[in-house]
Amino acid sequence: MSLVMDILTICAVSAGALFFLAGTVGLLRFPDTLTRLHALTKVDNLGLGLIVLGLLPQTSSVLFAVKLVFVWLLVQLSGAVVTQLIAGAVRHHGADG
Amino acid sequence: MSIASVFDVALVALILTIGASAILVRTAFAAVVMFVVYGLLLSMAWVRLHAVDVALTEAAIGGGMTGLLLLGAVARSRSVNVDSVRVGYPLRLAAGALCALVAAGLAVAIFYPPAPVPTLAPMVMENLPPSGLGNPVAGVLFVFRALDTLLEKVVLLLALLGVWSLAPDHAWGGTPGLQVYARPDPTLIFLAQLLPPVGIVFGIYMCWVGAKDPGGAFQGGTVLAAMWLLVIVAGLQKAPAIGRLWLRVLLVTGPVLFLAIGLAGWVFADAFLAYPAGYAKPLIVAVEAALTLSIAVALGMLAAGPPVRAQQQ
Amino acid sequence: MPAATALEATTADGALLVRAIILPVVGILLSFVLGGRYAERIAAFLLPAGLCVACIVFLKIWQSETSLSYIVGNWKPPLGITLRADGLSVAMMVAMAIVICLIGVFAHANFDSRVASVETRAPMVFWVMLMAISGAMNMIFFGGDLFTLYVALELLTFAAVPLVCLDGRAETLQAALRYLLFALLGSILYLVGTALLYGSYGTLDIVLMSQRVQIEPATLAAATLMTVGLFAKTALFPLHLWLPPAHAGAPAAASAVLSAVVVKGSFFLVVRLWFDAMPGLLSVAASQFIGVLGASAIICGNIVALRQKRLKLLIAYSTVAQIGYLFLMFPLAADPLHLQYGDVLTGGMLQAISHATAKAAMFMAAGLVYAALGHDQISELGGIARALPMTMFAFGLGGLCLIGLPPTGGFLAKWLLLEATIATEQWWWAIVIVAGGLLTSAYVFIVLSRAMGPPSAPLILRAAVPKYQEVAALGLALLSVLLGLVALGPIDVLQVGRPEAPMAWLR
Amino acid sequence: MNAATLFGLCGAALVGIGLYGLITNPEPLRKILAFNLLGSGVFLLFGIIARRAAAAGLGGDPVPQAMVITAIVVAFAATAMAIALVQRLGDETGQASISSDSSETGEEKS
Repeated sequence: MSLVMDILTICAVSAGALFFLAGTVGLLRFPDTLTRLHALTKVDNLGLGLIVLGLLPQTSSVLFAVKLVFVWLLVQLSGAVVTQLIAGAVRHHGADG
Repeated sequence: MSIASVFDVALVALILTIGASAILVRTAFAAVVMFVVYGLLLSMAWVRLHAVDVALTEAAIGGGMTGLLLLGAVARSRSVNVDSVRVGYPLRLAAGALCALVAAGLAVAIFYPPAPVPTLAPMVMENLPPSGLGNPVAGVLFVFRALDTLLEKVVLLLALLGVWSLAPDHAWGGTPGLQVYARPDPTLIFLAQLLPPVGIVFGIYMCWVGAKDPGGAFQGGTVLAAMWLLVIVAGLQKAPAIGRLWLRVLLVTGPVLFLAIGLAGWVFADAFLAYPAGYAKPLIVAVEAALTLSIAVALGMLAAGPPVRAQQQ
Repeated sequence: MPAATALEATTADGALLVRAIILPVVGILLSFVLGGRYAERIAAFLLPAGLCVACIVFLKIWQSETSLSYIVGNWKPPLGITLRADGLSVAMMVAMAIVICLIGVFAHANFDSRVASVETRAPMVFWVMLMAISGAMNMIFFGGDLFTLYVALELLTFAAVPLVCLDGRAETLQAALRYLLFALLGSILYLVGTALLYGSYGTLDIVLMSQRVQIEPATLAAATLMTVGLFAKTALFPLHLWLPPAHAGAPAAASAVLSAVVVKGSFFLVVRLWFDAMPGLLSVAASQFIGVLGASAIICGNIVALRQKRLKLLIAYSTVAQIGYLFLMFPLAADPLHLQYGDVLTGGMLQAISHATAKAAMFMAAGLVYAALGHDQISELGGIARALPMTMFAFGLGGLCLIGLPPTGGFLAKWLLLEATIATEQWWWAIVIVAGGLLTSAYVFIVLSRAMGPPSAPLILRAAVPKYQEVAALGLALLSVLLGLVALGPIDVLQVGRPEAPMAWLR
Repeated sequence: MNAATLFGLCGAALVGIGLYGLITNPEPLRKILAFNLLGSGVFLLFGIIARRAAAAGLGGDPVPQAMVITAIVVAFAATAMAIALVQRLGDETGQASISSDSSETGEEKS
């Protein structure tokens, strides 16, 4: 059982890390603010989500697992809001940033 | 090399790169962004150094709050043409040599630790149980070196008064200028309505858990301050006028309680800042709770800056 | 610092030390709640109370000839913090308390918090910061732990910087910013030192440190960085650039506090560091280097002061020079023969105290002149001595003390230093001391002769000067003159708790 | 070389970098940022001194860790005050440079 869990962890965390890598490359290489935001949100959503998912089997208690999920949810919330704000700023002032 | 040391080397390399670029990049805005990233990386370093308390403080205050202040300042300051006032090349070379010398001196000092490394950890653990605290860092802050902690609260108050003192005379007693950024943005308002309840619970939890696990008044207070600032920036609530009595009372509640308990120790435990046997933990928790509130208000007002508008009566 | 035996327990009357620190803290907290309108009344009560405590501590130590200590929270070092008062600390404490009280009297005219019906900015800030400075200074004098001293140093900085720019003009803001940056650099360098010292010895307690300290790379790096940091805060040449604009731009009462009191805090820490925490670590070469910096400060500060056109700037540059004298005690006291060690330390402290009284008096006098004339151009001071005789008399007396004419405190201080130069056969410092005195007398007499000369145009006083302000200035000036008489009595107190020639056992 | 020494060297290097920025950068805001960087390097030194003194089942000596927490708060207070000063100065003069002789400030430290 623990072997299955470990494999799940390794797969999910690796996939998450891959998304982080891709997102970072996107942040650096994409041409303008909006497309960069697009790359970033993928990191927040999927990358962190997969890492949290992968870590869940390794947790020792339910409380700890709940904390991990909370971390993901909070990042989701702040990420979504900040993306909205930046996108709004771009629309108002033009994409010079 | 183990995975951990590869991680450490990579982390150090990243910290140094980002740190150096925060100094060297051309625009102030980019520098501040680099600095915020740097603060987060640094708190990882603190975790690696087994100092979770410090990691939390560094992330909350060193990276977060300082970053917020710097970002606000960059946004408000007029753009400065950097090249016109650039320091001359020979001088930079000399400064570079001096700084390299200092860094090298420190490196040498680090490289040769004393043969038995002196430590107070056993002594702290030995003397911690009577206080009822489980977190040794909290023990040092509130039991063994309580005087430092008390004085540091006064430092915070003085810094706040110092910031306020930079207001124009007519604005004294008025409200800080934080609303300058406030745009009635529906998304931000949404966040400011949703997050604070969670954040407040989290801040109180941080303060409460500080007695036995990493966390404490500073970390909890910073989270509360951040929530408060969010609400103000979103325009849901106005920054309070600095002359308000409730604000002043909140600011001093923590230090006053701390001082009062310290003085009570004089009577009941025969030394200033000593806790009577058996009552240490509840007293410390009470002090921490009051301090959390005072720190939250002080940090929030420090970040909000000096008053700019006279209070409307 | 007292010897190891004093470590064991809180001494009788040790609680007085806690009282001296708590009083200003209570004042600050009360002022926040009650509001700025009460700040002055609170200060008017607490600052004299602090002076009383200081006098009691002084008398106890003078009579019992032992130092006091208090173990905070009953946690002995290295875990806890001990407050200690020896001869050096009480002498400085009493002097600073007197100066602060008289500055408070003087400042009543400018920062009366009761004139307005609501809290106003400048009085609130000034009185709270004045109390904070008195608390921070006491903490610096008593702190027995290097990290506590760091917090005290920061307390002092945060209280001092806002005083520089109380009037909110662009020049003073700039001066305050520069002061703040220098001060922050200074404290962070000091902090590096404490980190390294803790790493080497596992304690920051000064007495424990003095027993464990030895010459090794980390300690030398720590000592160097801390000293440079404290030099920046004390404005020792060549780190003095922040001082003249900051001290000259501030309101008169604030200038007096900054010049007379605040710079002495970091100076006192340098003394603590080298003579108490790390006795014997100061090598001859290093002490000669510090002496060279001090001598350069004396010469450069005085020459630049001579060329100033504004009175307040002249006084500020003279502070730069007088700070130089303070550091001459290092080469003299660190002499391998250490014949005059105790006398040199006494001379240095006496110089700090007499400069505090004299300089406060001179800044107050300059402030009154500025208030009366609306400017402080030295070339247009003609007739002011007739209009404000008491003020100019105070200025002159302060000047005499700076020059070092008998029987002033400045004379006694410089005499002790001169004696030490002869006893330790370091005649070159004697030349500097004498030359500095001559240069000082040149600019004091220039100012006085202008002030006594005829006015170029009929003198119109813009504002009447309150009598009590003149009396406060004169009181301080008289104190600086009479300080020379302490040679007859309480000067011995400075030696209380001082181990015999601490260098001896290392060499 | 163990992890503590590695982070210690990192701290030493950060002190150097921060000091360089503090001396050479003419913009006050950047000086404040450099001061923070310098400060964090110093804190890191405390951190490794705590770490290498690990004993009694703790990951580090709690005394220097507690000192760092105090120092971080003090540094934040200093930053807030400095930034408020810079902004007021900017409001008064319309520009934010520490003055024409910022080069002197560097000179004397070198």
